[in-house]
Amino acid sequence: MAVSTLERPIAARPSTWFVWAGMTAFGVFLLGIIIAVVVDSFGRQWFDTWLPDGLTTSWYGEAWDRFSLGEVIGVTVGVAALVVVISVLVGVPAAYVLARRDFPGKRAVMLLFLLPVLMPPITYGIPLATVMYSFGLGRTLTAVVLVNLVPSVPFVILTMTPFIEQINPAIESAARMCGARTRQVFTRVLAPLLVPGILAAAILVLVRTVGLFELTFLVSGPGSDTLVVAIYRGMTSAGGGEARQLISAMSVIYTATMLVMLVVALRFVNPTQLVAQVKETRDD
Amino acid sequence: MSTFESLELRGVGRRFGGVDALADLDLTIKAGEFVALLGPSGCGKSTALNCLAGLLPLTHGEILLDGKRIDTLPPERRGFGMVFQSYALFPHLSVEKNVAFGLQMQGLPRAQIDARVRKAIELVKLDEHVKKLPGQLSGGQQQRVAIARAVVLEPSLVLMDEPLSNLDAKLRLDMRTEIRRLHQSLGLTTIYVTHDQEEALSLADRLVVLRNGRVQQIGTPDELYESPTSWYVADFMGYRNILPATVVSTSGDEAVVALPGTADGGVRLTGRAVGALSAGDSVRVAIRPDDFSVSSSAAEGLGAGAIPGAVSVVEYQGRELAVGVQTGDTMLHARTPTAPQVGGAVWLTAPVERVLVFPESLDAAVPAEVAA
Amino acid sequence: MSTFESLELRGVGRRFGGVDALADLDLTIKAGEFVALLGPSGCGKSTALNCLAGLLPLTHGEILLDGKRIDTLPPERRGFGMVFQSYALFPHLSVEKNVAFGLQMQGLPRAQIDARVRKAIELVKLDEHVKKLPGQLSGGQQQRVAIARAVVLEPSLVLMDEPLSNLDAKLRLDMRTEIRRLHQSLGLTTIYVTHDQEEALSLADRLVVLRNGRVQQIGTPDELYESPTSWYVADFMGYRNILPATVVSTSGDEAVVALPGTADGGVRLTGRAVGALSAGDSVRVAIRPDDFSVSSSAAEGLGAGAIPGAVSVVEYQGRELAVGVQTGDTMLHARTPTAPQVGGAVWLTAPVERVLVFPESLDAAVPAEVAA
Amino acid sequence: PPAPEDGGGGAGAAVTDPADVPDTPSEPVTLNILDVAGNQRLTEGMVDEFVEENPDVIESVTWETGGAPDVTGLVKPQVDSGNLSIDVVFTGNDGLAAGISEDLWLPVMDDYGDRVSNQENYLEPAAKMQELAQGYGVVTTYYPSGPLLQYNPEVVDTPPASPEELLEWAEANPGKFGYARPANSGPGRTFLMGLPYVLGDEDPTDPENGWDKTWAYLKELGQYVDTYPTGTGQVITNLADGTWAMVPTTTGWEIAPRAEGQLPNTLEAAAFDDFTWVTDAHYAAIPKGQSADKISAIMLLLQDMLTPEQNAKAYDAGYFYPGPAVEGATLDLAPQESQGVIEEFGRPMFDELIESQDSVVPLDADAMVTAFDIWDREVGAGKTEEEAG
Amino acid sequence: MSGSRQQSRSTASLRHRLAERGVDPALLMLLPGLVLAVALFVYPFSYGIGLTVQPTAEMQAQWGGGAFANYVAFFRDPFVFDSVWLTMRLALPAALFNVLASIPVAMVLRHKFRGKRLLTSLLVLPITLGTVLTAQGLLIFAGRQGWINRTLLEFGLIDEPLRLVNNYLGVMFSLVITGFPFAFLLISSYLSGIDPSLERAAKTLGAGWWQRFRRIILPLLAPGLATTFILTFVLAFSVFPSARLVGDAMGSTRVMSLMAFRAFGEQNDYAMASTIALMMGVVELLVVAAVLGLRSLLYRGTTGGKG
Ligand SMILES: Nc1ncnc2c1ncn2[C@@H]1O[C@H](COP(=O)(O)OP(=O)(O)OP(=O)(O)O)[C@@H](O)[C@H]1O
Ligand SMILES: Nc1ncnc2c1ncn2[C@@H]1O[C@H](COP(=O)(O)OP(=O)(O)OP(=O)(O)O)[C@@H](O)[C@H]1O
Ligand SMILES: [Mg+2]
Ligand SMILES: [Mg+2]
Repeated sequence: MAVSTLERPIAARPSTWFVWAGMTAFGVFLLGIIIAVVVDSFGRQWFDTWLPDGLTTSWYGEAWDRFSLGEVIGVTVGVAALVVVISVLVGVPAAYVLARRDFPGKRAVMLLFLLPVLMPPITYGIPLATVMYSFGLGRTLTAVVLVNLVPSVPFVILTMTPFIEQINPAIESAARMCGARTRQVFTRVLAPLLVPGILAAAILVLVRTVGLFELTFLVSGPGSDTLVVAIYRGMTSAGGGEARQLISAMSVIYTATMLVMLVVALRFVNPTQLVAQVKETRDD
Repeated sequence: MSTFESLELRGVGRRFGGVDALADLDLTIKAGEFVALLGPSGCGKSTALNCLAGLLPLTHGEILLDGKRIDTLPPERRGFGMVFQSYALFPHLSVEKNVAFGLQMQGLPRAQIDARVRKAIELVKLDEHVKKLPGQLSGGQQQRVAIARAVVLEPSLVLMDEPLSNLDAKLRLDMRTEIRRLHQSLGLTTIYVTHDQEEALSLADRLVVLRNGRVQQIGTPDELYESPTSWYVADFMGYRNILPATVVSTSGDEAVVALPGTADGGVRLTGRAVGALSAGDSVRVAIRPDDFSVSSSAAEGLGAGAIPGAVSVVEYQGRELAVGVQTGDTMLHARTPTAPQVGGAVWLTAPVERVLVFPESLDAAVPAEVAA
Repeated sequence: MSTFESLELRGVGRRFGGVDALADLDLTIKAGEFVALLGPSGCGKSTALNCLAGLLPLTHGEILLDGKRIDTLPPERRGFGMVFQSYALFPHLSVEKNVAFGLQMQGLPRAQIDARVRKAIELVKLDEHVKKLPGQLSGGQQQRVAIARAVVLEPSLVLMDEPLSNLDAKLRLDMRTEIRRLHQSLGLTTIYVTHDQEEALSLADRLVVLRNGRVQQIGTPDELYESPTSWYVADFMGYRNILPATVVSTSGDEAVVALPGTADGGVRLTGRAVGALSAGDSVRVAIRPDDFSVSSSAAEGLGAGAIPGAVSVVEYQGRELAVGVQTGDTMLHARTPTAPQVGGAVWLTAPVERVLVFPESLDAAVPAEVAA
Repeated sequence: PPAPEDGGGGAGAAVTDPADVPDTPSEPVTLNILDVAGNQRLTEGMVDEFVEENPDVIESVTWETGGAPDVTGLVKPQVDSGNLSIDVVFTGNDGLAAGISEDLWLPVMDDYGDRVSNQENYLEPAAKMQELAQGYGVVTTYYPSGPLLQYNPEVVDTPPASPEELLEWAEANPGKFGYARPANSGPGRTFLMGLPYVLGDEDPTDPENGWDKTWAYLKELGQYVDTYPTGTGQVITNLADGTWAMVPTTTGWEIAPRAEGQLPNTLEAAAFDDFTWVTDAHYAAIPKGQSADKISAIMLLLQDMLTPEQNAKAYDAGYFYPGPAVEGATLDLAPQESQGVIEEFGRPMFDELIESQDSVVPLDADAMVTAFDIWDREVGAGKTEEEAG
Repeated sequence: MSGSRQQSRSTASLRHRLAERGVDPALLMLLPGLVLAVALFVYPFSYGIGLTVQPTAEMQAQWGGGAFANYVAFFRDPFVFDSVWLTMRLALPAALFNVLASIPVAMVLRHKFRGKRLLTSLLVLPITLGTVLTAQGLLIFAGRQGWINRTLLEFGLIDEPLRLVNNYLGVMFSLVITGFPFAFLLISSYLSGIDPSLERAAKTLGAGWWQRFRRIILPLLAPGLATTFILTFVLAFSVFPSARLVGDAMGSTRVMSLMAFRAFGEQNDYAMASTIALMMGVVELLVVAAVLGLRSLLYRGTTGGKG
């Protein structure tokens, strides 16, 4: 059977080529950056040559010991997990109310949740850090978690609100008409329907928390540094200027951690649960 | 099955931000009745139903079940069943789990749940689909799951909110018959919301016509069909021709009216006056398309009672044809078994007892319109 | 207005991932015709329309306009107008700008655009709403904007994809008449997609019934209504009673069939055979509800031709009643002016020429069904 | 405030009278050491050996690391709440000064000076550094620092013998000389503090009023510097990959990166003909509110660290070359590994220069912040103003 | 409705009246979120504002202005104030570029084609990199001896290595690498929210691809573009690690966050740090308000997705 023009090929307009050229440049840059760091992290010495002279894995061991990465990764994972769990627990009910109710002052509340997302982290990070210190929380894990909640909770709220809005409220009404109490409506009906949205929001919060530098940096210290902050300190510490390869090795560890967390998180997105994605998305 | 003697709504109302979505609804429903709420979009039908179900708190009035107030109970404690417009099936649960949901909420033993679910699913003939998710069912099948989910609880009252509006024409007919059958065989008390008069007429024992949140008329299908109390209700009951006119004279319950704007300005019709009318009043004349006779010569038309016009549209409708007749500015709708020529002149006549003459104002019949 | 003599589709087909959404469509449309594509959901109606419009590339066949191939032209160069199911109005443009869009694309001078836009908007009676955005209009008004936007270009062909499916019952009736009027007064050639037989019958000069992407029957409304060539088409044309049966004997174009599963197993009906039948064949008998007569005594029933049953549903439908009669496993639909008792025994009869007997298999009449 | 928690063996109530502190702790203590100066590399061996030999004094130690700015943030809340989880802080001048201004430290020298009699052995410049501590800290390690120059002999034929020659060379080779922002870099700030002595400025201790020549010189030099990185690491990279051919450095920064392979061993070191060492040291300081047992243990530890045998471990890999703060802590006392590194990568010229050149203590903390601020404005930002027009 | 009727109806109970306003116990679910926002955002923020009017003695001595010495310093001290322009010089072009570049890419990637998933994942990859690795990678890859310069030198395209890092350009690269995927994802989702039948309608009305884009897609996308611009601008505006690591920290990339951190971490002047941080928020909100103002001039309704 002659499969003629099934899908027309992406038109070979000059503009299209332009886009592809740009994309290629971006890809080259991106891969170049990643590969350069990986190569560097395995290089024994790399001065002004194409490739390092000699390969070694010792930077990883050294980075691990020097910065007690075991502990740092533990802190990072722990902080991220705590932040994700708390933001979801706090954010989802709030998003629910914002999605479903109209009440006096709703716009003000929305604005309050929007501001931390819009503001540069430093703007509130510095006063926030100052407050943390004056409460004696400076450089504690508690402070790191609290500080990370500031952008994360609004983030969950802002992403979950439209998600909840698109779930037909009649489904909740139907559950009530079937005799379900508020708690049962939440646990038996809403929760399973919200799972994909919650997971998406949680993954994004996770990525943000692991990657969030500005805020964590202001309140963390030894024992509560997350991985990004530890790397940054390694790169800039006054005593220091650690070997470049050491930083590279840490960066690779960071990215690997991030990827592992993402993959682990994505594993929990059970594809069958996506069937429950309420609205049929017919493209017609 | 839990049951009751009567359900009484007293002055039930609901406002949204200063506007009445529903006002002063008084209605008593007896066990086993099938009541339809009818009205155009936005008239407050869903609001009424949601208030009854407890999904919307009332802002006025009270609801009594056998004399006990229930309007402060949350929906889950009223024991009513509901079928939603878009079905509102739980998309993550299979058909049988959807149906079992309410029974599980009541904490019944497993065996009993299974038995009742099986029975309900048989009732709506979905035995083959018990394991499917709602997304894998057709519209009509989803609709039936929704009904099974509501009736499996053997509720004292079933509420249905335009359950057929998402179905296509053929399926709608079938499901309509199905609902009527279920109602009759299970003896359920049902309140049914729709904007389709045909549906309401064919299903209900009693109809409630709403307009802007207020009741316009309550009555049996026959009463509404034959004796609407206002042109608004008439319009809704299939009187497709609603013509503004002026009363020329009245005698008994007959009124002679003059239609403006017709070709020679002086067409007069005689009809049955609904409500008190006197000469000079502005009125609306309501006539069904199938009550018009179409004739192609003035001689056949009965003198002053015939409306002259030109055929502008002819639609084939099986055994009969629908004809659009342009007369002055307005298009009149009529039905005829023989095809007239498009553009040809015709005369329309209707028997006096089938021509209804209503006062222009709707306020006489109903409370003042809400100034939104 | 650009116009043409004939539009010819030759073996037009479209596959999606190995499945034919449309196959072997041969159709010639003459200027000024109103053709309706009719069929259930998913039968390929929209696919056909999109192929014609150029929005979907064909996978087979060709489209000729006055003998010139146009199937390789992009949509913007075919000069057809289209009205979409969901209207697809530009939400950021006012009514007049929506209507003017196509003219602006043609680069016409401003004054001319304004004049034509005003005319088109008058035509659909939206003069008061020209400045509004689509979101501020009701469904019926949006619908009319969509039509104005399509016809203002005076296209040689107007394509309409279920333009009425989103409207409510009363509005649907009005808009249907409106479309018919526009078609007749502008002399447009129109191809109209719908799944509503009533709509198709009342609007079209010619109907094309599709099933699984293949044509089942093409003909005038009258032909389809009175002489469907398969039970599938009959089902779609309002023959609500489609009963499986077996041929007992044939004589001329009359066939005697036995219905299985009826109370005493031996009910026989005589009907008009459509296609060649011989004794022993499995067939489907098609009867319209309004062709049944309902009588409450066997004596009145004409012996072997009467189907006995019990009234299970009665629906009020204005002047008439719709009756559901349970006979064996199946429910038959009939209409009667007098109300029978629910549960009472009745006998249904139908005139021989109104009983259609079709071969069971649809393949005889049409190409083989696609194995999806 | 809550009662001080029982931080391992030997913790107890804060001491009010120094006389209450026993000579040896009543039971072995655990010590939490905060290192904000990269001192751990130098002294961890000393501490470990002490713990091994004196299990009855110190049971175990744990290390935390941080940067100098952490001192206030980390220690102040603990001191204020009386709830110490850090027992001793190893810090440079900056951290020590920050703690002094916040009143965080015990006046160790006044109260317990007699317990670290080994201070008598201090090298002379180390003794001067000890004076800077105003009695709130004990010098543990010392180095003369810089300013020195490091260069690539393939590009630089003859190293500059004076700032003027350096300027000429930089002018001739724009973009080939550079240094890091002093606020973020040891070599950078040593260069900054050393220049007033070399250039003969009016008051080398007053950056605001007495450094006219230095600021003028740095601005002029800045024309040929393409960028000021915010860390010594980037300076090393630039030198390593050939971007730059000459940078200011210190003894430690000259040796350690080559020893660790971060820089090719082909690089050479040089010094101006006439310059003054700006010395540097690390201190041990004890937060206020410390218990008697711990103070007693810490003093025993410090006394031991200042013996030549122990202090010689500070040679390390040349990171703080030479490192030891006391007389007699010669290289041959250092661990074998350390000796090997120094023999291969060390520079005999440094030892000569340490002998021949004078040394001075660095700026005090306030003057340093002022100097950084002026540098940021006058030198660091100077580039943009030029660029922007 | 007449007034008298309204009067006679006001017998409704409190419950009824609250119900009418939409107030019911479900609102309690908002509480934890509100508490957190107030305790961790509003309170520190107000505290920070309070700090800004408690300048250090030196500040007062140097700049005058009493309690507002910090503000006087902010506006009078060119070393500090210039950072506003330096930040803008980075953030505006970066955000603009990210948004503008995302449009064609999102348009092209709307179509189905082989390898689309791979490409999309490649675009999303930088999210996992983090700013620090990006900075490190840029330093190595785009440094004077990096592969880019080596390649260009090898092919004789340049004589001198290009200076791509430790300056304005380096920070720009890092802003694009981290910001572009973000902008792309957002714009893609806005684009997919535009009902495809609109474009088809435009086709049947005779509009070519450019006209469809200009007249239909672009106006409908505009609100989404504004939102995306704001969000990428916020990201770029608060650039901190890359400005320090791949930029020219005291020179051409002396952005406001660096200045704030310098006051906070290096000078221990919390009051001045808060002032700079606060002004940063003010400047940013000004830009956001300007963009929102522009956006409200454009059409704001549905994109036809849901009718
Ligand atoms: N949550 C709400 N907030 C504000 N107004 C509302 C709300 N719900 C309904 N309304 C208004 O109340 C009136 C009645 O709405 P309702 O949903 O009862 O109409 P309906 O008769 O069911 O219409 P439809 O046939 O379209 O479903 C409408 O004018 C509607 O706009
Ligand atoms: N883009 C597509 N990709 C794959 N299959 C498609 C696509 N579009 C349509 N189809 C399939 O082609 C068949 C015909 O679809 P089409 O949309 O033409 O039906 P329709 O008759 O218009 O139905 P409806 O009344 O529901 O609009 C269906 O089975 C549909 O699933
Ligand atoms: Mg409704
Ligand atoms: Mg379709």
